[in-house]
Amino acid sequence: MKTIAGSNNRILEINLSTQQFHESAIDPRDRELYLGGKGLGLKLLYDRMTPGVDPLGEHNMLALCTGVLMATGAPCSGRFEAVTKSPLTGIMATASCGGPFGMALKTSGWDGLILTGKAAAPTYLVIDSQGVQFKAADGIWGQDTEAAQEKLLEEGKGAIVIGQAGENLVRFANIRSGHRFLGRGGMGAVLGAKSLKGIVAKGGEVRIAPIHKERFSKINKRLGRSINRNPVTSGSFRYYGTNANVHLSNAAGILPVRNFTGGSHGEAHKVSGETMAEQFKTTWDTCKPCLIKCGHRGTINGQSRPIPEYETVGLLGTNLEIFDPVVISEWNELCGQYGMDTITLGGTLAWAMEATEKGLIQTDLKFGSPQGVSEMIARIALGQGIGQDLAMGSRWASKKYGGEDFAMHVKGLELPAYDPRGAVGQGLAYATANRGGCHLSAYVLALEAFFGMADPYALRWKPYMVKFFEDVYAAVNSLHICHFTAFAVELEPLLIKLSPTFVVKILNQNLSPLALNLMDLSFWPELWHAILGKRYIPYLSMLKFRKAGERVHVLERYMNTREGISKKDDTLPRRLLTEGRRCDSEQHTVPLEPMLEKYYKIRGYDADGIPTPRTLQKLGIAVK
Amino acid sequence: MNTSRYPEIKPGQKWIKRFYLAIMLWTVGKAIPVAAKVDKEVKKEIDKLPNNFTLRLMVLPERAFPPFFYAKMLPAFVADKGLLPYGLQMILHKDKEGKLHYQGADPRGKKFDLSMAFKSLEAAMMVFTFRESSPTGYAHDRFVVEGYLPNATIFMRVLDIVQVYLLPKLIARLAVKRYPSWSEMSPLKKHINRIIIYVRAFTF
Amino acid sequence: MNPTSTQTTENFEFLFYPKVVSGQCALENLPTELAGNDAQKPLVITSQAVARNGLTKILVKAFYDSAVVIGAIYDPVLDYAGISQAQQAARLFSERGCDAIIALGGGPVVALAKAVNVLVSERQATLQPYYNGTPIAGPLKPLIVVPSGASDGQEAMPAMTVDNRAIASESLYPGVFVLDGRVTIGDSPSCVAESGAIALAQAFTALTMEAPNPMIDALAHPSLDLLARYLLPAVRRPKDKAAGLAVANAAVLASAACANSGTGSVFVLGEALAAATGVSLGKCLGILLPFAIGALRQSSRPVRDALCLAVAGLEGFAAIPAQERPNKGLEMAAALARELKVALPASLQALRVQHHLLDPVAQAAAQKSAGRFTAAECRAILGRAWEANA
Amino acid sequence: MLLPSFYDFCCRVRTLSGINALEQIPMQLGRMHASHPMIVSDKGVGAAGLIDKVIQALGDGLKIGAVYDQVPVDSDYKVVDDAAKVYRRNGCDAIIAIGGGSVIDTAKGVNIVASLGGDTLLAYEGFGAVKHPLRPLVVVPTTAGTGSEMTLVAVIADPDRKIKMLFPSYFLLPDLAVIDPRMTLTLPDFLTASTAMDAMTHACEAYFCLEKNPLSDSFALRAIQLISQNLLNVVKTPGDLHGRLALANASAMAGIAFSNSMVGMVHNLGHTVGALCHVPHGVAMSIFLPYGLEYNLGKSADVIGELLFPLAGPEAFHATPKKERPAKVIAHLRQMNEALHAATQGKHPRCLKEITGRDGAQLVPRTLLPVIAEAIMLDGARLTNPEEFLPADALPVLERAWEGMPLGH
Repeated sequence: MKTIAGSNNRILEINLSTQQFHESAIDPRDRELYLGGKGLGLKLLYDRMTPGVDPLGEHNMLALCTGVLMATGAPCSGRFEAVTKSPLTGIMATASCGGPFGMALKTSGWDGLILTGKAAAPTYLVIDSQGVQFKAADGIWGQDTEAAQEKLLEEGKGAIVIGQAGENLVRFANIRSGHRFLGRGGMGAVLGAKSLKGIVAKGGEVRIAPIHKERFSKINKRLGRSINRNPVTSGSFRYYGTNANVHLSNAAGILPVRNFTGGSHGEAHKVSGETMAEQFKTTWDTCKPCLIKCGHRGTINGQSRPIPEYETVGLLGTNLEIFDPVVISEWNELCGQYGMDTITLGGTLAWAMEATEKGLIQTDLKFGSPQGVSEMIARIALGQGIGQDLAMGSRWASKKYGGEDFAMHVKGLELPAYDPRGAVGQGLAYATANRGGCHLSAYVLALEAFFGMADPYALRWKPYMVKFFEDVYAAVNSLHICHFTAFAVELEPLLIKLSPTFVVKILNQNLSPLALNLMDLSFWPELWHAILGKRYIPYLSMLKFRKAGERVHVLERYMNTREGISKKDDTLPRRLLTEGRRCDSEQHTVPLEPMLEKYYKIRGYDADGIPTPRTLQKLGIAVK
Repeated sequence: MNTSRYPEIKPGQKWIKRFYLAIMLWTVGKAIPVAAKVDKEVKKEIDKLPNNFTLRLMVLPERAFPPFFYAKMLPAFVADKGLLPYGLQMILHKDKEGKLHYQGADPRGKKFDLSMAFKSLEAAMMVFTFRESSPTGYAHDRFVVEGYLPNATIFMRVLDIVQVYLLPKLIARLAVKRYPSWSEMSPLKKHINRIIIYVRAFTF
Repeated sequence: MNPTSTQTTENFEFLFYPKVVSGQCALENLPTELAGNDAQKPLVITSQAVARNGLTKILVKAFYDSAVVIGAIYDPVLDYAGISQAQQAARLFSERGCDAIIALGGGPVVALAKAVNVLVSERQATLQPYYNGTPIAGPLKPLIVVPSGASDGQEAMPAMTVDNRAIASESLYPGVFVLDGRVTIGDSPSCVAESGAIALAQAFTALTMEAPNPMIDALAHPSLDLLARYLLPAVRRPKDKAAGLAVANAAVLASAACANSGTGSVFVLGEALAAATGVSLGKCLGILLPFAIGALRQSSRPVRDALCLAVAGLEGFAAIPAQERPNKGLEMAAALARELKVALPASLQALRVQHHLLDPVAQAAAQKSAGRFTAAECRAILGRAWEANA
Repeated sequence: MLLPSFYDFCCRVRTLSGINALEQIPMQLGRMHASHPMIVSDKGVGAAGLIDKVIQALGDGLKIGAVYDQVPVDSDYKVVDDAAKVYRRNGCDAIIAIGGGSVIDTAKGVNIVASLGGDTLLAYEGFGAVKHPLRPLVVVPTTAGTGSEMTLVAVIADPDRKIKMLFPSYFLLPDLAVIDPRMTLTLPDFLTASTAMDAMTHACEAYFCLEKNPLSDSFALRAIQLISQNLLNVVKTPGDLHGRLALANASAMAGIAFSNSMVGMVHNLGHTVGALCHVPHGVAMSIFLPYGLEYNLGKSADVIGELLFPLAGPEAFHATPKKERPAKVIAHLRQMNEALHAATQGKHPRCLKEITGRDGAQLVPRTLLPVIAEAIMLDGARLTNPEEFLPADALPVLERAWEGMPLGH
């Protein structure tokens, strides 16, 4: 089998309208500046797409990109990135997934592919090292994700598929690969609009080998060790999954309850990872390769089902005041079959429940009762009755029916299951996250609410912290490696490990840059350099790596501003700005304005939140 | 929502302005009866009013502050200045013989044939700091008239003349529509009357 | 103005309900106005922005030396009037035993105040019955509006937009407008320009409606006249009290005139655009107005001299030859609208409105206009506004 | 149109105007949840057959509760109480007033007692006594002049105390003013002339007196224009419905204007001669108006000059240099009076001495002028005149007005 050293730098460009494809190479300079994965995907679309196109029109493009680490055996590296213009938010959306498709694509000899155009009839693609075959999907069109995927996998090692939700253009339909999902931003609808049911990659045609083998394996081992040492990655997440956060959030008062009016709830323990682990006898079911193993399955009512993730539990559970793990996992399964994002769905359902309560719409949904929820999920996926409106997401629905002040979304993307009124830094992160209400853009709340490494209410250095993590995670998504390695990479190095928490906390409040620089991020850039056989200069290369992250983030921001995003959109749901939580006697709200102004300054945006030409030029982004 | 975030607000008092107005009202109140004696114009106007006639000039709202039973304890010389207890008032009474008396600021047990009330402290300030002449004030609805309107016009005419006496020309110009010319009031007479009015108003 | 023969052939109806109190220490009239409506304890509803500018303090000062107690100042309103805040305010109202409502601010604040008024006067928990078409019985509690610099043109209308849904009813007229230079100052040039644009659009609509109505003209005339004089200075210096007060006056009159004349094409189009893009109505109208006027000039629709008289003033109007007046009026109105460019983006493109939205917007507008104009016309206006060439 | 330092404006009267406006009353009343109105009017109106016209126009849309047509020329509170009793006895729920100033004022009074309870109007004397919405009040003016359908004050006499009681309250504004030319169709030419000039005076004084504001100006301008464009035609061809309607609209708009910006010395003099010599209001107005303008030239010449625009039309306005405009305005008005005098075969007097009662005797003997001059002090309109106005100033004005000579300076 052919072996490729480093990365094969081939991009497959597919036009569905003309059923033609051609190959293009990745410019080495882009590889330097944008690393791969998310960064590269954005750059490719930035070069090819004009602003203002209809996300569901044929001119919208969808890029699927793997990173340099893929298929090298680096820990938790089995992830690929999808980039497109989202039908839910109308701006750029990026999503990351740990399904087998990435590996298959890469081992078919492609670093990524770009979809454009619109197929005349339902189609699916088969990809191998030679290129693409366009096949009629009549047989599988209309089937749910599981069945469709089974069918496709007969022709390759990894596939992505959409379910009925995607076909019916549900604005938050997602794409499935294995048991993992390209969750957010409604990418399923984009495929649906292109009447593309799925893509299967043959895989196993080429082998990828790092250029500096021994250095690579050395770092690999070290990283592996620290992952196994870290209490989160080798403890709570490994045994209870992300669900382990339920307890932490509940304690910190940032667990969404009753459409973000609560903050914590007495029954929360019923749906925590710990409870589920022993109630459902969970086993592992993860991305490959992975060391953390946060994904779990369990036997629920006699049948084996995936255990819902924390976000799912938070938004389909506590946020609807439902504390029954069984129904939550049922709905989770349902969403998986239809191919819908559980976060957006949960947020939209919560809105629907409150809107019903306030007499804005008539449904039989009610907080705290599972009655009619699964029916509503079906109606949304299949676009029946009011389901059609809810299928557009809470922003659209609240525009039509009212209740915008309790539609919990940012830029149209519903908030995940952390209430920023207990961690104001996260509030800023939500407001400035490029794709909308997203916690993975900068996971500041871990420091604020979980590890006690920063005061949740101190404003002074929050903008800096948010910028720091935005840059880092943008870079991480471009490698591409799992976010959760961050726990190990950031917290295991000696300096930070030895310095007591309260010191870090004090530092973070008064001189955050110092505190954050205690975190030595060198693992990630070292892996990348080793694979591509580049010379690694301690610290400087790490700064370069962070710089690349900044570049990726600002590029995405710039692309969004071309779609009309500006300061007016960098805000939070009005509820978070005006109302206190029930659990909080001081009735904290998020003081966004001051943080935002400071953030723009250090980001190099102008007062309206648009990146200044100078900033772009400094980062080597060509102004268009 | 905890309602304590939105407290109830009891508006306070603008003491200095109250004090200023009290002094003004008191001065005018003392001056008018005297003017009625010395100036034939004023006398002529006053005569048009029916006998046994009580009128007042006041600032809304009419309310006891502090409440009456405290007010009773206050010495008369405070009460009469209209400083505290009964809001700001100036009460004039024309007795059976047609003589005019200043009756302080205590409205209790009196029945008013005519009362002119400024809508608010600021409205009164507009007029009594001569930013608005009394006709302009009337046109701008700064005060409301209760009773027979012609009497009110008479009283306002009287006010105009008295202002001319009390104030230096520079200010009086602002207070009246047309400053009396030679024909209407010779400067000599004016100054003499002015002195008399001042002396008698502030002595007894 | 036209010869009377055409002015009075058809029947007309006219109502300018609210009382207007404007000028020096107008705020101090509030206690009297309340007393005149037999109210002693108002609930003040206002927005965070207004509170931040310290206007609530000025309002409280105005109640000094009066018998009035302020039940509460409810100030978390942002840029949106929704039922949840209405319910909270209604709760305050009844807990404190208030008997009147003062809305300090414009747009959503007034809408919210109206909603609260309906909730407390009609003893309802939600507005659902009215969405379903139940008429508001009325009469409601006294509602006094103290406009700030920002207006959305609905203040003086017998309607409210709560949760993006319009409810219309005679009883939704505010009783009194109290305009005071201390309050009507604008936040920023753009905010003044936006409310100016809205007022401009409304006054223009009223003065160019087909069925002539001397009283509506008489109402819209001072509005446009004031705008022509004061709008630009107010935009240049938002803190200028005199100019701000004049623009606020114009806004109230325009809104009242619009309540009589009905919303015009440009207004419907602007609303549709704002709804689709999330850009504020003022910005949309500011951009659209010149092009809408341009479209009207090309169409053969007759335009009355009233427009010209209002924007040119007596002297100017008299100086223009009779037959040129209608056209000149449109010209000057368009010029006035174009002057707003100093504070507003020049084109929809500059505003980065996504091009693929224009068609749906045009359709939505045409549909809402109930056949008064076609999607094609709207699309043409939008197209020109997008590239900004008149 | 500059913004004054302070103004307030209110005319919350729904105005219905048109050739067949009357027919819409039932619908409008239904809107106000009223179905059972009482008609208040006076004998004259009844004699002219206007009441029947209205009732006929109402059709069977709604049932008339009662018809009270006993309102005298200057009505007092006894009449009001009496009418209120009728209202109650017949269980009415609204009032339709058909007539001129006195009828409308009475109707307002009746509405107070009928809506707020009690059995006499005296209970509600004084400022701010009426602070609650009243029952629907519909007003159908039958003289295109007084404009009292737009005023918020009810003036009602108290014969015992020999005073006029004022009831000012925004709740006294009628809910509906119906302007239908059929109501003024039968007006004889000289009355048409004087009432129209009354409206003209309202508008002019509203335009130059102290409380002028942009709104009142705008209404005044349009009123003046309508009158100057239509009056002569209507006097010459009384049957001209459109002209009648125009005048009626003008009178309403003048009413809106002057009820929000006070009137001045013209009304001051008018009221006084009216009270002392029973000179018809309109007549007095048309005579004193030029003098009022002339007298105030000193303080507000520019404003008066602007009146030329609506009076003589934009072209003439443009043709006249700014300085000469005020004189032109006054001349124009004088000449208008002349024209009316001619058109009414001298029934429309041009000066005080021409005013004669039914018996043909002079109503204003020259000897009375000094008394009148003194009496002007009793009227409130004095205060809102831009220029100070005292008996000493009034006498020359009166004498000139008696002779019919211009004032001159």
